[in-house]
Amino acid sequence: MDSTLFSYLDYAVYGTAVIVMLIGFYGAMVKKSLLKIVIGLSVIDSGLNLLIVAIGYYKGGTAPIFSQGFLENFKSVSKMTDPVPQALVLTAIVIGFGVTAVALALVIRLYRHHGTLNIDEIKNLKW
Amino acid sequence: MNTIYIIFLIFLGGAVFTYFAGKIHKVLQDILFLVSILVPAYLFFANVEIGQNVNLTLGGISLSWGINYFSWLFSLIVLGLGSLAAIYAVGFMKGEKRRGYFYFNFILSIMAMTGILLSRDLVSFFVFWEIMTWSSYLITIYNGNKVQSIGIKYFVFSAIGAYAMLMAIVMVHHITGSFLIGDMIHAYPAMALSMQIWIPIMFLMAFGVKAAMMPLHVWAPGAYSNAPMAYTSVFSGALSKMGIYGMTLVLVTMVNHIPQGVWFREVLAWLGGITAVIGTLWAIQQDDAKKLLAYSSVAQLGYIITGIAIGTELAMLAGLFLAVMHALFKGTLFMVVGAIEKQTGTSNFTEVTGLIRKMPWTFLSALLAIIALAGIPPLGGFVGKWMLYESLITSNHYLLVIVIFFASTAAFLYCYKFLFGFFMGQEEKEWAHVKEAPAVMVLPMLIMALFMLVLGTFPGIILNPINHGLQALGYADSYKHLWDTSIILNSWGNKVVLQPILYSIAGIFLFFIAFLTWKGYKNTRFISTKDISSSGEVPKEDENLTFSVGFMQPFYRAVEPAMRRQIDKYYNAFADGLEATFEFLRRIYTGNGQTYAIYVIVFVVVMLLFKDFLF
Amino acid sequence: MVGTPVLFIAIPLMAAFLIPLLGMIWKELVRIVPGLVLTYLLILSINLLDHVLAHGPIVEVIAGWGPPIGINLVFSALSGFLVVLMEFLGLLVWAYSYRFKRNVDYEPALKYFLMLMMLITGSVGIVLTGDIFNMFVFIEITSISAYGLTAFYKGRNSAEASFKYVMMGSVASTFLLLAIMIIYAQLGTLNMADIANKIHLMNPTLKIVSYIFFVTALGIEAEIFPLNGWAPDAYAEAPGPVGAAFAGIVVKAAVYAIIRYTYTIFDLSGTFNFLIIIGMITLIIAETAAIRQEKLKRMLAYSSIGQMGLVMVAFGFGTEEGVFAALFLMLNHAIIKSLLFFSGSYLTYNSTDKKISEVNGMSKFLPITSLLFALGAFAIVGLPPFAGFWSKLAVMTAAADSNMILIMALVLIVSVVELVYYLRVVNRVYFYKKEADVKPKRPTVNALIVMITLGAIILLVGFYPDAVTGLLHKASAGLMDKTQYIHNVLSVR
Amino acid sequence: MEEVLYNVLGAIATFLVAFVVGMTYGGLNRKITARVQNRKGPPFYQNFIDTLKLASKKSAIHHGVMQHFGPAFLMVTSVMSLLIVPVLTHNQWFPNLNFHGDLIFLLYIMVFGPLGMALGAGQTGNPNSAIGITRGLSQMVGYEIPWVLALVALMIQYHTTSIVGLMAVQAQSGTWLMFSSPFAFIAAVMAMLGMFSYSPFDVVIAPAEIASGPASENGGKYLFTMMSSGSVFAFVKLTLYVDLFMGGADNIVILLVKTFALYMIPVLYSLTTVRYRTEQSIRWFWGWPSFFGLLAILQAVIF
Amino acid sequence: MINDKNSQKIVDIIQNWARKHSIWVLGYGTGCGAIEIPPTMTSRYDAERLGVRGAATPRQADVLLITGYLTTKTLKRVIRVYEQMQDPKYVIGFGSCTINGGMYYDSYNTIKVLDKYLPVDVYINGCMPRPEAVLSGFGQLQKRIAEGRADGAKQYKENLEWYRANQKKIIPNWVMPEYNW
Repeated sequence: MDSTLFSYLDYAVYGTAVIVMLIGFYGAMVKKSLLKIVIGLSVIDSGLNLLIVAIGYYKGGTAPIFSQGFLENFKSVSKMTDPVPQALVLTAIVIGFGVTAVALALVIRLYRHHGTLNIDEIKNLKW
Repeated sequence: MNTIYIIFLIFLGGAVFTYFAGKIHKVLQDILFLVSILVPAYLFFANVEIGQNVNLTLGGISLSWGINYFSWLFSLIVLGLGSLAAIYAVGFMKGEKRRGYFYFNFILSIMAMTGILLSRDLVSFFVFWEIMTWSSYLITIYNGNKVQSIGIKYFVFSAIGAYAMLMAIVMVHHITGSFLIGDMIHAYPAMALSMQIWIPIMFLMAFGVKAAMMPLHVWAPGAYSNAPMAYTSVFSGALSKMGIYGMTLVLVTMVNHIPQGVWFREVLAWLGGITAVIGTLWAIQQDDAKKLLAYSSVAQLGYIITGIAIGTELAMLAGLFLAVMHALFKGTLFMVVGAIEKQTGTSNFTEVTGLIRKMPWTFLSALLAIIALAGIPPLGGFVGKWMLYESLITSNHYLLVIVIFFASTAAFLYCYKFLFGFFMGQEEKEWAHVKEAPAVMVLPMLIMALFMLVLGTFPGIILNPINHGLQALGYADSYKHLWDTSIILNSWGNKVVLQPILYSIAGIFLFFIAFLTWKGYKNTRFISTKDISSSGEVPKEDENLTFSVGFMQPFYRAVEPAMRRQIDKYYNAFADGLEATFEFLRRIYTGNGQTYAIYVIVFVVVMLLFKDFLF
Repeated sequence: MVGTPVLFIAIPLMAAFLIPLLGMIWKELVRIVPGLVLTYLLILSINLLDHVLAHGPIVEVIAGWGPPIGINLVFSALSGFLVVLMEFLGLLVWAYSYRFKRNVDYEPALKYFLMLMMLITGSVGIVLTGDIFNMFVFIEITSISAYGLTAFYKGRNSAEASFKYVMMGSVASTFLLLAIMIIYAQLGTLNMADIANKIHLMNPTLKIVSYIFFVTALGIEAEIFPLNGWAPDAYAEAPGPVGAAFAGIVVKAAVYAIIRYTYTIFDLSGTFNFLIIIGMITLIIAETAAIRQEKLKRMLAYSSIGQMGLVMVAFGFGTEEGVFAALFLMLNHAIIKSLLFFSGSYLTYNSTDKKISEVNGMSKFLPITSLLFALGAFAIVGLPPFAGFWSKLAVMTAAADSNMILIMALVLIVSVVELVYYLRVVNRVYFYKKEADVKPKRPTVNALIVMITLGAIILLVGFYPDAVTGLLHKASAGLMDKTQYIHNVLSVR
Repeated sequence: MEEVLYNVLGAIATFLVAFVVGMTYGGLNRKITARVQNRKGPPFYQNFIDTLKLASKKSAIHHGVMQHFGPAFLMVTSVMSLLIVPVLTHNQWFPNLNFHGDLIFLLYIMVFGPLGMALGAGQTGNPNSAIGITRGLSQMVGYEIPWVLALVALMIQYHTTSIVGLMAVQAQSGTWLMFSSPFAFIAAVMAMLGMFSYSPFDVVIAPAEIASGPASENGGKYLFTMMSSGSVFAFVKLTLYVDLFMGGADNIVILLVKTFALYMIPVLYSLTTVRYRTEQSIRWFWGWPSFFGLLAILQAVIF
Repeated sequence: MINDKNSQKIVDIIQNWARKHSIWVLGYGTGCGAIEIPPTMTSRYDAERLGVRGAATPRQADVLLITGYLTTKTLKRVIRVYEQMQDPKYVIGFGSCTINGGMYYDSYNTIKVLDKYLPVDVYINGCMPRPEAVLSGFGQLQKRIAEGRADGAKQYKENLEWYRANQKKIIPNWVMPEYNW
């Protein structure tokens, strides 16, 4: 594979992540439905996770798994992709899941009380 | 332990114990209250030596407490008037609600004032200043929700002043690295010019608020008139003097050392004069005795400010003597109003009339206090007024002297209105049951009235301590030899010899009283005030012919154009505008969660746009 | 040394998850266990702080990987002080809400105390950790429990407030993660000390961007204007003690995080001025909004926001005095605002709207609560001789020493506004006639003890500030000394 | 002791002279007024007869102790100011207390009486008295302004606040102050119109409207005291003006001539004018008289 | 010395002389006769040259001048005013109405004979009496004063019961302070 092509691809991954995030932001900031907002927030998370994983990857890296003979072959260490972002993404996904769950629970509660999912009408608390 | 600590401990402990003693027994509460005011006062005068200092460190700040001749003079006012007012308060608060609350704050404010006088460093000065403010505020709102806005106005003005002072204090600390007043005074002449000007201005703002100086006086009438009268005598008599105390210190120890100081003094003197005029004009208009006295206090404080601002030795003597006199007579007058309010339930001239025979002792003290207030010889007020005029004239403030003279002449109108409104006029059936106030209330008034009488002829009793105080501030001692012979003298050599004047007045007065009484004694009879020559008509028993509504209307019609503009209105408009702005500002919080999220994005974007500017 | 910092995270987490199990044994244990845990942690933290003050910071390595690779916890004078404060407030909140309103029942009490434990754990973790991603995790723990606590009452308003919080919290976590990732991509490390050591190697633009993202993310928790839209709603709709916990624990942790980034990690030039600017804006907007509030808790919330703005301003001076003042302010704010929330919730106990007018005349029915509320109000506006005065004096002194005269003037003017609205409420409590349909509720004994304790502390600090100033000076010196921090952390193996 | 006795005797003598002169001037006023009105008028000693009659009233009523005090206060004012004002220069029979007080003191002792009288009138309970007093006090505030302006001008010009000092100035320079400080003199004289409260400034005692105002409940000995006091006080005021502006008087004839000449100013002015309302008179005093007072101060500052 | 009878006589002479030449008149001008008072006082007749002068209030007055009829309504006021005056005091009945009712002799509403209610020292006859008559009346009064015969007040005091009885006949609701000289 051509290296320049790969670097384009690299940018493409970053770009995709950013675009996904922007879509998420659009959903969260512009859409009036509570559900769409929650979905937007999740999409932001997904984009972000994609970005993080992309940061940790580099060309030709192997999976960062410790195996037998790891210490003897020092080269293999440098060929591994960075494990830390992956670990972080795992955590972030879990947290994002939790937050989404809470948000959805609240959406249910709000719908029960207000009878609507339009965020513009849920403005009891202001000023 | 040092006496100063003991004094503060008694004050503090006394305040707390008095507050809770009401749960046990009312008399115990009274006794505790008196003990916790009188014992520290006694200890102060008996055991605290002038010039002695105690130092302590609190929160990493070194504090210093002590007393010099100048603050000792003011402690006479605070603790003297405070003790008398405390005795009076016991009578006044009998049967009132929230006694513990009142006593607690009373003691605390006396403590705070004592503390201010003892403070030799700015932090404890400020601390005591604020304690004084809030304790007096709490007493101001004693009467419930109808005085809420008045109390808040008082507190807001005090806070603005106090915060200005706080700014000055920390700026001084920045420059000198110390909070001690002495260090500030030493460092002051070497400061930058802007500091030399701003620091006194900010201090004077704080003191000007407490001293009810125009244009910071608008809180005073309401606060003075709505606090319980037992406290107002301290409030107007002693607490306002703390402003005078601070003002004097700032003017003498700081401002006088720079060439621009003369402007400070001129401006202050004029502000004092205008305050006097405004206070007087409004006092004349009032139908409520408390309001009248409150405005009158503002006016009297104006004279004092003028005297202090002029700053010659005679003027300082005049200002400080007037301060003492004001404490005496205004203390007495507020007590009089309190006694009347206690006995009749109202303090309105249009309702109460003809109490002179019901409350003769109260009337006597009111009469003497009013004569002193009006500055008429032979009472003490005259000495102060005389010195003030002479100092103004000899220091070439010829227009200011007219302003002051106008104010004090117009003061006769409200002086008379006060006496007439309560004591003169027809005796009404409605007030037939009114009795003289209890002795515990009358006695403090009479004691103070006696002081005023004595000070009118022997002002040396107070002028000597004032002289000591002024020497402590670095004044020369050119008048000292006079006090023993009770002569007052101006710097052109003109004088008033007080003793022969007192004797002449007393002699003439007694002679003509004797003549009027003795001549045709058998055929002179007393008739009721209903038996007046009103075109043959006999007023009915329940009919009140006393002229009390619109009392000084002719004068008011003459000065009305000047009174249409009130500073108060401007302040109110400003406050309303502020609140409207705030109401508008808080609409940023729209209540829509999405909007808030957009704010976040906007915040980030703005930060990113301005990042080169910010970082 | 009787324990290690990791216990502050391990024990409460364990307790939090054990609570439901213990509740099966004896229902009362649900309420008792958190108290025991918090008491233990408080004692532990005090002991540790004592040790730290004598012997220098403790840096604990977790899971055997030393810095900069593994996660480490730093218990310095500053974080120790905050931990003690948080554990103490947590204990008070626990004691106060022992049988508070819905907590009388088993099910709500279980949720409540579980989430409270999580909240405290998260906040303590934020303060203790030396790793930025770990901090992110703790922030999320705190946030999620805070969402839950906000929505604790089943009314529609609490759900609304909570949802707003969730929205902003999600956005915050996004930015936080982005910032962490930028730093990691640039420097390849997540350890704070290590980052601080290498920060000069970073691309300057990305450094600024990551800082902005950090501040945005943390600013949402720290209630910086305009990121604080959730705060008044959440404070107003969460149970009263939770409001105290937010003001005293969560916000403090977030502010700690911000100042840690600002002082230790980043070496940007304009950060201090930036803090002053956002602090001032926050202060002014919040206090002006507070004066027009009709609901007591919203007013307290705005006041809280304003105080945090002032803390930001004080940190923005960038001097040791400034830090000292800010820490003092944080301490006072934690104590006093908690007292205000505690007493305020009893003043408006049975009301649904929490209108300010409903506290009218409460002093007749709740004398001690009213007195303590008044004490708190007087203290928070900085009237001597109460605690608030000393911090205000410290702030002013620090400002003067930094020649920030305009800032001083603005802060003081805003203080006057603050004064006005607190006095209005106090006047209502004492001098207005009670509204007919308001039913006062006497505070329970535990609540009363909690409030009196706080009142006593206010008086103690007011009359004897030396009780805390020594500690605060040490903490502020520790924050100022960046190289020592780096050295302490990185030298541990 | 002897000195005191001497002083007292001198004071009594001065008082008698002042009483006689004041009464006579009052009578002459009535006579002149009558002649101007084309009447014969009462004899010039009519005031003596009136006071004698009042003193010989057999019975009297009072409404309380202040009604005794009021006239006594008035007398204190008259006699005290008489003692302060130097009546004749270089005359051992009128030594007085004039070294014991100065102009400011005099200004204050001069309002002592009106206030005391106001109290006495107040206690009678007659609304007319109180109305009269409010008018009187208001009017006093009016005329005090030009009067004090004039006095302050004199004081700052000649650097003394004592009457004796001002007389010494005139003796030294040989010029009366009414010539060397003309504006002060004009202002002071205009203020004097108010002080005498003759028409147009007699709204205070308007007999038909408010039944002679403050005096409405006083008859017999009280009215006698008040009238005597008024006469003495008129003399004091005239003497003061003579001392301040016309160089004082060496003997009684010159004093009488000068005072009478001065006295004619308010008397004649009153004949040509009608009554002002209170606020009108106050505004009048704050108009031209005060302007002249300010001119006087300007003159004093410049020269 | 003062109690000495002769010196008392001298004092009386001086005092009466003073009283004679200083007559302060309180005109009770309800009747039509009041119109004659201004000419008496002003330039043409100038009563002031005799020492006659208006008084503002009864406290200061010497003479109560009742100009014309008194109605049952005004009588009470007149009595009140008279009793408020201070000794020595005199009453002048002015015009025919005060003597016998004059043209109102048959009115149900007027007082016919003033002497029954107040002690009149001098009557001035006429309907109306001209100012000359008024001056002559004052002259008569002065004469009586100088001779010490103007003692209406004394009679009133001595015969108070009789006067009161007459007065109370006219005035049904008698609410007045006691006359207790």
